[in-house]
Parts: sequence; C-alpha cells; structure tokens
Amino acid sequence: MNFDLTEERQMLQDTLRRFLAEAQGDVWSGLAELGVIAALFSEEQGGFGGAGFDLALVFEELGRADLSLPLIDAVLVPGRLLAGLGEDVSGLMDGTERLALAHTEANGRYDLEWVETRADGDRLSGEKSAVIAASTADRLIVSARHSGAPDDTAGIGLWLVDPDAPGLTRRSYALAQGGEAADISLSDTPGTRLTEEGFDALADTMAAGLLAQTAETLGAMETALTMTQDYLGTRKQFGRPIGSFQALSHRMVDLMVAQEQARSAVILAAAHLDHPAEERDRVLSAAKNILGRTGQLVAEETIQLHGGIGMTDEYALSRFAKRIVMADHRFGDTDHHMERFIALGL
Amino acid sequence: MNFDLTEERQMLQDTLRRFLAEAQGDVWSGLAELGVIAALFSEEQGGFGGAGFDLALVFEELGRADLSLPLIDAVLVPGRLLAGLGEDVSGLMDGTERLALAHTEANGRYDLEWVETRADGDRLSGEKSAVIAASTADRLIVSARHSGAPDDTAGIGLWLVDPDAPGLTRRSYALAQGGEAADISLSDTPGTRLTEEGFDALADTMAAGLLAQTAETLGAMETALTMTQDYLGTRKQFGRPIGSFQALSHRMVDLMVAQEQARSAVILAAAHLDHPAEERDRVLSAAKNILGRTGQLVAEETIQLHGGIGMTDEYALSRFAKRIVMADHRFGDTDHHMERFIALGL
Amino acid sequence: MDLTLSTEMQAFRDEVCAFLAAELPPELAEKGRRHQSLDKRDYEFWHAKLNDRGWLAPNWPKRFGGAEWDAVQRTIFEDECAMAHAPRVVPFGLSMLGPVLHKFGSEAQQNHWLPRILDGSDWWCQGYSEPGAGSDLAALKTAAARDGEHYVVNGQKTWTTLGQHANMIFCLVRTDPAAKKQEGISFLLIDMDTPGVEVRPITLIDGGAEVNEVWFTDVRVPVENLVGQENAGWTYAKYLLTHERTNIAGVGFSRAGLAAVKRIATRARQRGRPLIENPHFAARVAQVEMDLMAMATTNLRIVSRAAAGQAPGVESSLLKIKGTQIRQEITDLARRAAGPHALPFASEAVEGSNEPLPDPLEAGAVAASYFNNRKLSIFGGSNEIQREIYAKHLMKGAS
Amino acid sequence: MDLTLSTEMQAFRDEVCAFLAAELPPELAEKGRRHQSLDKRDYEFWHAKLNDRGWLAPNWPKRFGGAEWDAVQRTIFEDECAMAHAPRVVPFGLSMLGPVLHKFGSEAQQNHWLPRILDGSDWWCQGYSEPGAGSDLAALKTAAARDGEHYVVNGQKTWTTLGQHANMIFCLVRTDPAAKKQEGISFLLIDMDTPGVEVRPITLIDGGAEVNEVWFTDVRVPVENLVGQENAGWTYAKYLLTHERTNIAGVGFSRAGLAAVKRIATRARQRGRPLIENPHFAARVAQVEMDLMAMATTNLRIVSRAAAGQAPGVESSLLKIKGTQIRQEITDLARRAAGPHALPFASEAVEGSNEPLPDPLEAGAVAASYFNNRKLSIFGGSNEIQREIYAKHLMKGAS
Repeated sequence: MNFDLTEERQMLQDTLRRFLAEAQGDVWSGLAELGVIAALFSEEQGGFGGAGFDLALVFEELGRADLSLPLIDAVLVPGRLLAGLGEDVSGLMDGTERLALAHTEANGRYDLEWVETRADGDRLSGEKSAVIAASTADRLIVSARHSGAPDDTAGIGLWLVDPDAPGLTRRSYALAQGGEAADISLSDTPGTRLTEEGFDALADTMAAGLLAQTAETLGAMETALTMTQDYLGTRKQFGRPIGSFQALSHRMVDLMVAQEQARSAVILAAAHLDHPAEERDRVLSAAKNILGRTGQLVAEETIQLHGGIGMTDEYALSRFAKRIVMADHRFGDTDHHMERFIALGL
Repeated sequence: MNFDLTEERQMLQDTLRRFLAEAQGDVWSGLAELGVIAALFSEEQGGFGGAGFDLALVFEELGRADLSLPLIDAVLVPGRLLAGLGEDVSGLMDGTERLALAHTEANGRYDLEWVETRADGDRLSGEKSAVIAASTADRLIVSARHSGAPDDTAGIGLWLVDPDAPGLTRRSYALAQGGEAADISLSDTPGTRLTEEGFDALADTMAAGLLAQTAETLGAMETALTMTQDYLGTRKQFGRPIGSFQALSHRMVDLMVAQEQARSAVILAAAHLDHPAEERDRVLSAAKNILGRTGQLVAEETIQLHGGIGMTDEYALSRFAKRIVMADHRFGDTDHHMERFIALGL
Repeated sequence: MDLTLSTEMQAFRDEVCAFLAAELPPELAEKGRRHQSLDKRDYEFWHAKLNDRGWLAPNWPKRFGGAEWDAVQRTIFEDECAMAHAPRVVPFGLSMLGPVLHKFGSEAQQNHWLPRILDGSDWWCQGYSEPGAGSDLAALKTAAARDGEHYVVNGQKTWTTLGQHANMIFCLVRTDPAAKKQEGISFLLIDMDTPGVEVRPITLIDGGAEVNEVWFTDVRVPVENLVGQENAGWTYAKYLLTHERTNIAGVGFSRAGLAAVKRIATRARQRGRPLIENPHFAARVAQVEMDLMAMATTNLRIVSRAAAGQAPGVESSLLKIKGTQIRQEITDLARRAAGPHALPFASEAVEGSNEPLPDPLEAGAVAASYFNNRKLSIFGGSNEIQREIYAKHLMKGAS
Repeated sequence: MDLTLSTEMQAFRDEVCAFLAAELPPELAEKGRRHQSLDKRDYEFWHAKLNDRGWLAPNWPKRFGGAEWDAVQRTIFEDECAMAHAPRVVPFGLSMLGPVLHKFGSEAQQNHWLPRILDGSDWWCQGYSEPGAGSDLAALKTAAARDGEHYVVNGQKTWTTLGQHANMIFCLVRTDPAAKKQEGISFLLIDMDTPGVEVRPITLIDGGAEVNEVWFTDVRVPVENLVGQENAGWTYAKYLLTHERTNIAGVGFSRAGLAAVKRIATRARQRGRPLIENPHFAARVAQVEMDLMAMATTNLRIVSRAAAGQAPGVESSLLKIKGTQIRQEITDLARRAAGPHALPFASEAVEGSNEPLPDPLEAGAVAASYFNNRKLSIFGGSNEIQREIYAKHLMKGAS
C-alpha cells in the first residue's frame, strides 16, 4: 500500500502545474510538447502512460487551472476508443489532430447503450446531441445501430466520419462550463466502419472519460476551496476577517471533509480503471456519485461563503463552480450512477 | 382563512396545558373528566369534537408534556374504529374502559392491507405484533382475513376479542418511547364479528391515528426546542453562554425553521382529515413525511446541542427525543409516506 | 381554524386570474417560463397594464394611488402573477422608495415623485450596497458633502439591480464622517443623468447583466432631494428593508418552478420511460413538493396575522431561509431533470441575444437559472444574516 | 500509488482473521452483533486472550510488552476485530494511560503500573470531564491540595466510561488554584478503593449504564502517584488526547454495521419482497456504502502517512467528523430497516437483563444502538470542537 506518486508522475505533475500556472497562447501544443497527451495512452498505443493514475494526475491539474480545454472530448475519449480498436493515434499525441465522439442522443439521457441513429451499410442517419469539441474535430467517430432495439448493447457499430461529409450538419453552441458543443444531424452520411460491435469499446472508453471527469472536477474543487479559504482569511466584515465567524468557518470545514471524500473517490477510481468491467464500474459509479454530491456542495457553498462577489462572471470562482456543477451532466449524473451502483449489487 | 383557534378549543387547550403541567396520580381519569377524551369523538358518536383540529390540539398538548400515555392506541384508534362501525364507546369516553387494536403483523411492515391472520368463521388464528396498549386493554379489536391474498384490501374483517379468550396469548415488552406493547398469538380464538369488510374503516381510523401521532410529535419537538433554547442561553463554556456561538445558534435557527414546517404540516393534515380519502391521504402522507424528517433533525440536533447531558436518561430531553424518533415507526415511516405521496400522483 | 379562502378572497383570486388571462401576452409569459431575460419595454408594458387597472402599487395607500390591499390579497396577487410567469414588478420605486416617501417624505416630495413612479416617468434603482460593506450595510463609505444648496457625492454603489434602465437612484450616503457607524448616514435621491454618475454592468455567473456598479464622482445633488433629516437615514433605511420583505417566501415562484420541473421530467425520457416515473427522481420531486406545501401554509399563517394588523416580525427570517432553500432546490431539480440537455448555455440569459439553443425538452435555460438563483440566499439579506437576526432574537435575555 | 496491501500485510491480516476464528467465542460475537452490553468478565476474557497472543497493546513499545505495530497493522487489526464483533479493548489503560506513562512516567511508575495493565490486575478509567466543563476541558475544578506526602482530592468527574468495573482512575486535578486556566493542572493516579471515592452510575438514553459520575471527598492520594511534574498535567493531558485518537474513523465498525443493515433489509419484507429491493431504501444504503468506501480510503491515506513516520495532524478531525457521521447514518439505517420491529426496546441494552425481546428479523437492539450512538459526535471531542480545531488551522495566518 502506497499513496505516493511515482517519481515520473511527480515530475509530470510538477511540470504540468508550472506550465498551467503560466500558460498563455497555444496551450494545446504546449501540452503535447510536455508529453501530457502521450501520458494518456499506453506504451503499446504509442504513449508512455495511460494508467488510471496518469489520467487522474493530468486532469486534476487541468481542473485546478482557470482554463477550459476539451482534452477529455477532443483527445482522451476518441483517442482511447480509436487506439483500443488498433488505430493509429499519433496525430492526437503530437497535438496536430483533434477528434470528437458523436454518441449521445436526445432520448438516451445517460444510458450508454441508447442508440437510435441507424446504419444502413456504411450510410448513417440520425441525430446526435451535445457533441463536445465537435466544431474543432478533424474527424468524428459516430455510433449507429445496425440492429436491435434502442436499448440493446449489441448492434451498435462505430464509424469514422468526415465532418464535411454529405448529409452532415453541425449546429454549435456554448456550454456553461466553457467550450462548445454541437448537435449533429446525419442523413445518409457515408462513414468508414471501425467496428461492427462497439459497445464494449465504448464502455471502456467512457470509463476512462468518467475517471478523467472526476479528476478534473476534483481539481476545480481544490481551487474553489483554496480561493474561499483565502477569501475568508482576508475579507473583513463587522471589523473581523469573516473566517473568524463560526457560521462560515465551520461550514468551510465541512467542505474540506467533502474534498477528502472526493479525493479518495478519485484515487479509488484511478486504481480500478484496469480492473474487470463490473468491479471497475462499481467503483467508478461510486466516484461519480460522490463527486456529484460533494461537488455540488462545494460549488454552492463556496459561492455562498463569498457572497455577491462569488456570483460575478469576472471573479474566477464562478467559472470553477460552473465546471464543477456541469460535470454532473457528463458521463452519467449522481442518480444515474447511484442506480448503476445498486444494479451492480449492494 | 383563519388560523386562530375557536373559543372553545382555546379553552380546552388552556385547561389541558394547565392540567398536564401539574398532572400527578391518575392522569387518565383526569383527562376523561376534563372532557379531553370526548373531544376526540363527534357529537353523533357521543363526544363533542372529533374534528381534525380537536385531535391536533389534544395530542400536541400531550406531546409537550413529559409523560407517556397511550391515548392514541388505547382510545383514539380503537374508539374511532368502533364508533365508526356504530358501536357504543361511552366506556372509553368516561375513562373506565381501554381497548387496543391488534392489526399489525410481522411481515406487513407499514402496509395497512397486509393481513395474514386467518378467520375461519368467527375463529381467528395468526400472529399480531407490536400491539400497543395491549396489556391494559379490556377488549381487543382484531383484524383477520377471510379471503384473498395477504395484500388485498378486500377480505379483511374485524372482530372483538376477549383478551382472556382461549388460544390467545400476549407477550408484553417495553417500548423506546415509553409504554408497552405486546405480541399476540391467536389460535382458533373466538371473536365477535364487527364487520366482514373492515378495510375502509381501518383506513379512516389510521388516518386519525396518523394525525394524532404527528401532532404529538410536534408537541414533543416544541418542548425539546424550548429546553434547548433555554440551555443555550444559560449554559456557559469558554466564559460565554454557548448560545452565543454561531456554530450552535445558527443550527438552532434551522431547527426553528423545521418546527414551523412541522407545525404547518400538522395544520394542513388537521384541515384535511374529513376530506375524501385520496385528497386526505396525500396531505396526511406529506405531514407524516415532514414530521419524520424534521423530527429526526430536531431530536438529533437538540441532543447534540446539549452535549453529554442530552444523552442521559435522567434529563427529560432524552425522553422527548425518543418519542420523536420512534414516532417514525408508527403509522408508516418517512419513506412509506413518500411512496404513498408519489403513488397518489405528483 | 379554517384554511379555505373567504368568498371575497376567492372572488379576488378569480379576478386576478381573469386579468392575467386577458392582459398577459403569451409571448411575455413564455419568456418568463424559459428563464429568458426581459427587455426594458417588457417591464414598462406590464407596469402600464397594471397601472391602468390600479394594481401597480398594491401596498400603497389609496390617497397616493395605491390599491391598499391587505397582506392576504397581496399574497394571492403575487402568487398568481408568478404562476402565470408575469414579469416581476420592479420593486425599487414601488415597494422600497414609495413607503419611505409615504412616511418620511415631504409633501412636495410626495407630490412630485410618487405619481412619476406610477406612470413610469421614473425608473428607480437602489443605492444601498457597497463593495467594501457586503452584509455589513452600515459600513458604507459613499460620502455626500454639503456645498451650499447641493450635496457633492463621491463613492461607489454595487449590486444595483436593473440600474441600466434607471434614471433615478435612491442612495444611502455618509453625511457626517465623524459620527459612529449607523449615525451620520443620509437618504438621498439622485438623478442619474447628473454629470459624474456612471453605470457599469456586472456580468453574473449566468451571463446575464441584471446588476451594476454605480460610480459617483463629484455629483451635485440639490438639497431638496434629501429625504427626512440629515444624518437620520439609517432609520429610513431600516424601515425600507422591512418593507422590502414582501413576498419573501416566493410561494408563487416555487409553484411555477415545480410545475416546470414536472413538465420537463414528463418529457425527459430514461430508457424510453418518462423520467418522472423514476423512483429516485420522483422522490426528489415529492420531497420538495411536500416542503412547499408546508412552507406555503407557514406563509399564509404569517400573512394572515399581518392582515389582522400584527406586524411581521423575525419570523420573516425563517420564511426567507426556507423559501429560498425551496426555490433553489427546485431550480436544481430542473437542471437535473434536463440531464444532458442542460449543457447548452448562456445566450438566452443574455439580453439582446436571440440565437435559440437546442431545447428538445422545452426546458428553457435551466442551468443558467440554477446558477442565477444562487443569489436568492445571498442578496436581500443573506441567509446567514437572517440566521443571525433570528439567533439574536432567540438568545435575547440569555445571561 | 498502490492501494493493495503488501504481501506481509496480507499475511498479517490472515493471521488476525485466523486468530479471531479460533479464539473469539461465537456467543461473544453474537452479543456484539445484537448490540447487547458486555459483562465485566467478557472484557476480561478477551483481554486475556489478546494478552496471551501478545496483541493486547498494539501501540506499546516491545520493551513494555507491546506489539509495536505500525499504523497500518493497527488499522488492519482494529477493523478485523470490529468486523468480527470482538469485544472492544478497553482503552483507558492501554491507549491512554500507557502512552503517558511510557513518555512521562517515572521508571518506578512504569515498572509498577504497566504490567498490571497487561495482566488485568488493574482496570483503569478516565477522570477528565467534569460536569461544569464539557468541551472546555481546561475549566476543570477538581482540586488536589498537598498535605505532607499526600494530595487531598475533592471534586467530581463525569462521563467516566465503564468506571463501575474500574479499580484505578487517572485524573486531571487542579493543584494551583491561583494559576491561569491551563496551568496549575496535575495528572494523578487514584486508587478507587481509597475512602472518599464514590462511583454513581449514569443511565443513558438507551437504558444502558456505561458511564458514571465519580465523586471525591477528602480522598488522600500518595504523592508518588503524581505523574511527571506538578502543575504540568495539561501537557500530558494533550499528549493523551492525541493518542486517544486511534481508530478514530471506525471503519471496521461501519463495515460491520453496514453488513448488519443489509442482513436486516434482506430479511425485512415489504409487500412480500425484501426491503433491500425497495429503490428508496437501496439508495440510502448505496449512498452510505459509497461514502464509507471513500472514507476508508482517506483513513488509509492518513494511516499510511502515519506509518511512514508523519504524525497525524489536524486531518484526524476530518476523519472524526466523517467517520462518526457514517457510523450514525448506519445505525439510523438499521433502525429504519427494522421498521415496526424497532419498537421493542431497552432490556437488551441493560446489563444483567436477559429477557429476550421479540426479534423476528434478528436485528438486535437497533433503536437502542441508534440512540446510544448519538454519543459518537459528542464524546471524545465533540464534532463542533473538531470543526473548531480544523477551522483554526485553516484560518491560521489570516489577518
């Protein structure tokens, strides 16, 4: 049992934290140069990491920083999906390419198996919604159903699709947590088939995405709490630092308790990423549920402890709070994962 | 719209509160003499009250007092059941008789329709559990099933049974909230049939019991909160009244919020007791759920705000806390009523 | 006790509903339902409609052109308007300044300012909060120095709601810098077109710009714009704050919000079934619905006491706490119900933008609304301040 | 990072499990599982078993007869014992007085008292709390006046756990009434058979009598029973309190409790189905199970840092808060799961009573256990005190 980072990971963390603290301009290629993207892939995939703890480390640091970078959606998720199917992802790793996975559908809520988009041979028709990083994607991976009912795990194939392919339209919009997404409409759009049965690969990929999302949320919570602790120590009212009022300071302690719960949940999730699916998913669901609950508490309470200033767009806390809360709308929310945790056996 | 008590009820409340503050010796016959028992029955039943607000008033006062009197189980529930079936209940009203309803069964949890005890003609066989006030009952009302599955509402009859009847055994034990109950075993025990189909009468009766229980719990919450407010104002630590610490005083305010929620829930329930069953049950379920949640909060927090002294049997708070919490185990608990509220339509 | 409305009040409610059905344009209600922000002309349109009916100033005495309703009527009116998603009546002139002028204004001030509030000539905003003060309102620093027949005002106010539309602002200013904290404060009416007044918008967490900073640099205000006595402004300020607390429970908003949650959760599908049938989601809805039932009754209890002439006391702090908790829970449920459809964000909350977002559930800007409503427990006396007020009341007389 | 146990620690755990399987009598475990209170001889029996194995004093140095385990081993041991429902090791001699004597006791005191703790000759109890002091421990009033070769002790201690079984008590007493609060306190060892010592049981909310008041009236204590220096007792007291905090997270208790909840909820029927299948009950169980998973990992993180030589710091306050919240939630769930079967009460919690209650779910005294466990957030440094300790740490250096 050992909770210390390996020397390599400690170095990566230090480098990344330093880089992000000063990051300006083209952050993306900077990250690629530092090897941060390669750290998300295993050696056989051409990277030099890819383990749960690599993902946790990278995304916790990204979460701590005041920037919105779709690394999960433009690289991690589509990249691991492709690499898992034996495709080359070197363009992602050197920062020259970006992808996006068009999977979620309007009626699917958070259920991975829900696919109504139809595949007729290699021609795809249907609607995908909230495809994050779609407008910057050089290529899209699209899921579609060639057989079965909308909630069957079998019958879901995966295709590579050119964003400019005939019949494809993208409608972009901004996201609360920063960045953008698009709704994508496909009408008899041609694609290159990656696999006939893609559900297991999707599940593995989404597990990595979920872990990354929890780590990023943890990082955002850390910054929100540090900002709040500083604010309580410096802001004065009624002649005293407001952190000297128990009505505020004791609630701050409860948030620190929540933060430790969240941190442990992410560590557990990272440790289980390469475990067999049922075991892995039980721990991942626990992590997502805990991050959902503690994250909402931290977001709401850090705003409240700040008062009005915490409500303003100018002050960074509001951006962290939005990222924390909106993370609950990705990779399954608090209730979705509670239900999956129960279904996997109490 | 008017939230004031009528003059008569105001008088009854004053009298009852004064009586209970000084109550000693034979409280029971004192209550009967004051007309408190008669206030639980309508004029056509021989009483002079019986409305929701009469019940709420009487049981709130009983709840405020530091005594444990099975008025709900020995009088209100069996009495209203009998009276509703056209039987004479004058013995109850003058305080000379006590009854008990043997209905709950081990596998029934909080579901009113669950009856496995069988009736063969007028001979009853089965097991009843947690029959409160059984050992003081002059007569028992027993529910038994002559037809149908255990969860059918049809097929449940009611019988009057002599506690000394052949084949009947009582096994008594103490209750956390004070008082006693018994498990009752029936083996071919003779009874006098009251009705062939008793479910609706049971449901009406249990509605009155539920209302009384919420009012009693509200009264107990009031006393627990008054004790705690006094304690916070007088107990000193670190050289100050502990109520001057926000870590305690702000939580006390949240308990006052809870108390107002509970009070309003009881008022609503009282106002709806004579409404049609669905409408009534929706409001009653809301009341029981709210009393369950606010009651648990108040019980746990008033103990916590007292510290060690709140844990002792000698100090009255512990008795109020036990009555508040254990009330959740009667007439359906917090979750049971949430489910019924949902089932009656969101 | 009798929880049913009297025949008169029932009739009054019917009258309000009929008015709303006839006069509230569906497009305007739809904006409210979707959490879109309103234009200045939306507010002005609705104010004029209400003024035509004599309902714009429910709490004003009849002699000043008010409806002089009692607390029960006002509650019925506010709840029905909220449930119909009518625009909110901008409260700064009507609920805040009005009562202060009624009680402390000179006859000249009453005759000049009050009709202009009703007919829409003036749009008032509030100059109470300052950046350094927060919940400690009396720590204000904006200074007004007497110079002949003028005060010269320097300083900064903040959280000035809808100040971008206003032409007038009432301000607390410090007229005696040597006096103790609550003393030396005066209540001034300032024309925002005076040179030296600058309004800067504050963008909030939801992207909307409903609040502002207002800066004063050597702003000359005629002395006749002083309300009441110099240095006695704290008394008027406190009087205003108690009057601000109408509709503090927000029952109508919560009812409207809960109806929206159910509508969204009925449209939202989970494995092909309406989300509202999911037991865990249903439990969340049920719990807040039950809490709202009880809180609405508490509100009626307090309101009916107020209608009977008893002044609402510290219990309004309890209502504020529970009322805002419930409203915030409801916006949280709306966000949850929308699921992945809550992700599209921002532009609907920003005025002037009219790029529609994808919204298959017709949920509206639920995430923006969730974030915006964090303000409910902060502004207007934070819930911590409410707890402190009530705690002091509870511990009164403690040794 | 590596969350799996090392091979050695895995072997150690197996050894502990084997020991428990071989040596813990099922009747004794069953008493624990049903929340029945233990007799004095139950504790003595189990202490002797552990002492035979050399495991009675895990935290003591080997030279004093301890096992000298590191924090990881101790955690494994405590969790396995808790999950097996073994009797708790009475901590007053072993975890509290022992470390104080190791560090501050004279050689004579070490040689005399330490072996007697291990072999069961002495049963120690704790004389810290006083009725007037509560969480403000240093406000203690019990006085010890020097009179030749004795101290004469007068005063009262309270919340003395299992004092009814003890023959020795260690006490904080005030030896200099003129000194400031934390100064003037000394640490005395008192034989409870001395004339003037009186033990009065306190019945708790669950009907059990695990705590006592201890009264001192002119009790003569030989000066050789003073530990360390006169008036320096507060230093030893604080040292003791940091050592008291072993197993503060109570992971093993929570795991055992959660297993019990599931067992009860599997037996309990609702409309003929096991309660555990009810989605609302399952949600309650799932939530606390997830919280426990995380908290257990936090515990391991802190423990493994302690095993690597880093002293556990203020984070033990976070563990105490979350650990007790989870334990209390679990006893609450057990009570809920039992439903109407939670009503029979009391006698099982009272020592000496052996009238069995009806218990068709084999749930045990769940209501009594629920009420008893309210103490977890009160005794041993209330959760408010833990929050205050951590808040002070957070605000350190605030201007």
